Amino acid sequence: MIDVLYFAWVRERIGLPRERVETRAGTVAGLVEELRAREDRYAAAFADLSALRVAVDQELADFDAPLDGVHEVAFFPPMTGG
Amino acid sequence: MIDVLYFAWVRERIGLPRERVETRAGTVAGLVEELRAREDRYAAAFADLSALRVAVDQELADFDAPLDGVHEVAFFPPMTGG
Amino acid sequence: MAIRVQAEPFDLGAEADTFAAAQADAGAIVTFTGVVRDLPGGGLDRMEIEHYPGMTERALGRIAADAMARWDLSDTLIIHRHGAMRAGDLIMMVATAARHRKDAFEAAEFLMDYLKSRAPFWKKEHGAAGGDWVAARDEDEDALERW
Amino acid sequence: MAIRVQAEPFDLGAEADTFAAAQADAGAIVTFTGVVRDLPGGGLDRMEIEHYPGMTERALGRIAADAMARWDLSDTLIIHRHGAMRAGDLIMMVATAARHRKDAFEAAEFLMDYLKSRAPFWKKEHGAAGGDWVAARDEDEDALERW
Repeated sequence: MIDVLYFAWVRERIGLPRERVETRAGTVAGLVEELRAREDRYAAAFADLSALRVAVDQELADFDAPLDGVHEVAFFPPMTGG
Repeated sequence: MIDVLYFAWVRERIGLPRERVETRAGTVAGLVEELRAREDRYAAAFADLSALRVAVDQELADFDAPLDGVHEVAFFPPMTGG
Repeated sequence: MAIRVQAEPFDLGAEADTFAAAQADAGAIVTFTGVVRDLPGGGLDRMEIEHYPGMTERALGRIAADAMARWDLSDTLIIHRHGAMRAGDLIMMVATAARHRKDAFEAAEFLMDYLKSRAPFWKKEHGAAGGDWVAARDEDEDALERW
Repeated sequence: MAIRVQAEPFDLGAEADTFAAAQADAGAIVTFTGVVRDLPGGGLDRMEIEHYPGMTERALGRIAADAMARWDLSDTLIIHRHGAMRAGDLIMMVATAARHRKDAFEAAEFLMDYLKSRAPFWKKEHGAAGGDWVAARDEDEDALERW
């Protein structure tokens, strides 16, 4: 089980800020495929990965990052702080 | 007659902050030659022109600047504000 | 080195004074303050800043530590707000203290460049036509390349 | 655009707050503050700053006007003290306000680079061994070349 978090418009499209996900995926990209297959709102949120960023256990990561031993994965658009 | 001003160690070496000078010099460099010839303290202050800066009527200038119509000439070391 | 992520407003003058007073051997202090701008033509009802609690503090802590390692700094400060703000409100500030001004300036710019593109904050502008997530600017991403 | 040359101390926090509050459409505010550093190993009795009344204001006014012409700024502030100061005292500050941070940062660095080498101030440090005029640093002159 992994905690999956969504921020900004990813959160709005999917309709929730976080959820517990049972996954067999080996990488973030595999997790994205599983989520996309769930419902249209997930497919819409993950339609263009180039518009998304991912953090694995609160560190920025790539979509090919492994999920082995990972507790938390977060998806969000490019940051706009400051 | 020109007002000649001295700042920082130039003022200390010459021993006064300003004076009225009657000059026939056509340029700042000519004025420096006249001052050097006056006394040792002037010669000491103007020994190394590369260590000095000059302002003509409160604008930074070169030593070959003309004195025509000039009211005020100032000599000082490189600035160290900020 | 202090990092604060908070919903509450902060007082620029008081923060600047406190930061400056704590520096023993710094000759140069630089501050940067980000202010909520109105929409073009006006009409900003509010800006909302979302963040990722936990990751935000880690990311800012690492950015500040990187700056301390890279420049000869005596101190750094980062304050960033989240939640709802109005035009003219202060969003965030950074401060740097160093013996020489070059270090203080460069480190402050470095902090801002990384904070803009590597700390998990997202801005949403609410106007008469509804809410819009602020898009990341290419030049903010490009700004990282100089470091 | 304000220029102040004064013997009196100034209040960094109050100045920063007043400057920031006056900006209507600025998203970015940068301040630089110069602080009197002690001598290496301590022992600074006082620093005295001499200046050239009249020329000082002209030089600072021109430097500020150049910055306003060169960057997209909404405002600038320069305060510089003269007279006697002690270690830890604030010597001077500049502030810039702009829509974007790049303009605010660059303009503040430009103001400092020119103020250091083109405004008629001279520092003298008084310690146990007497007074020494601070020598200009080559790197301060070199810093002008980037603009």
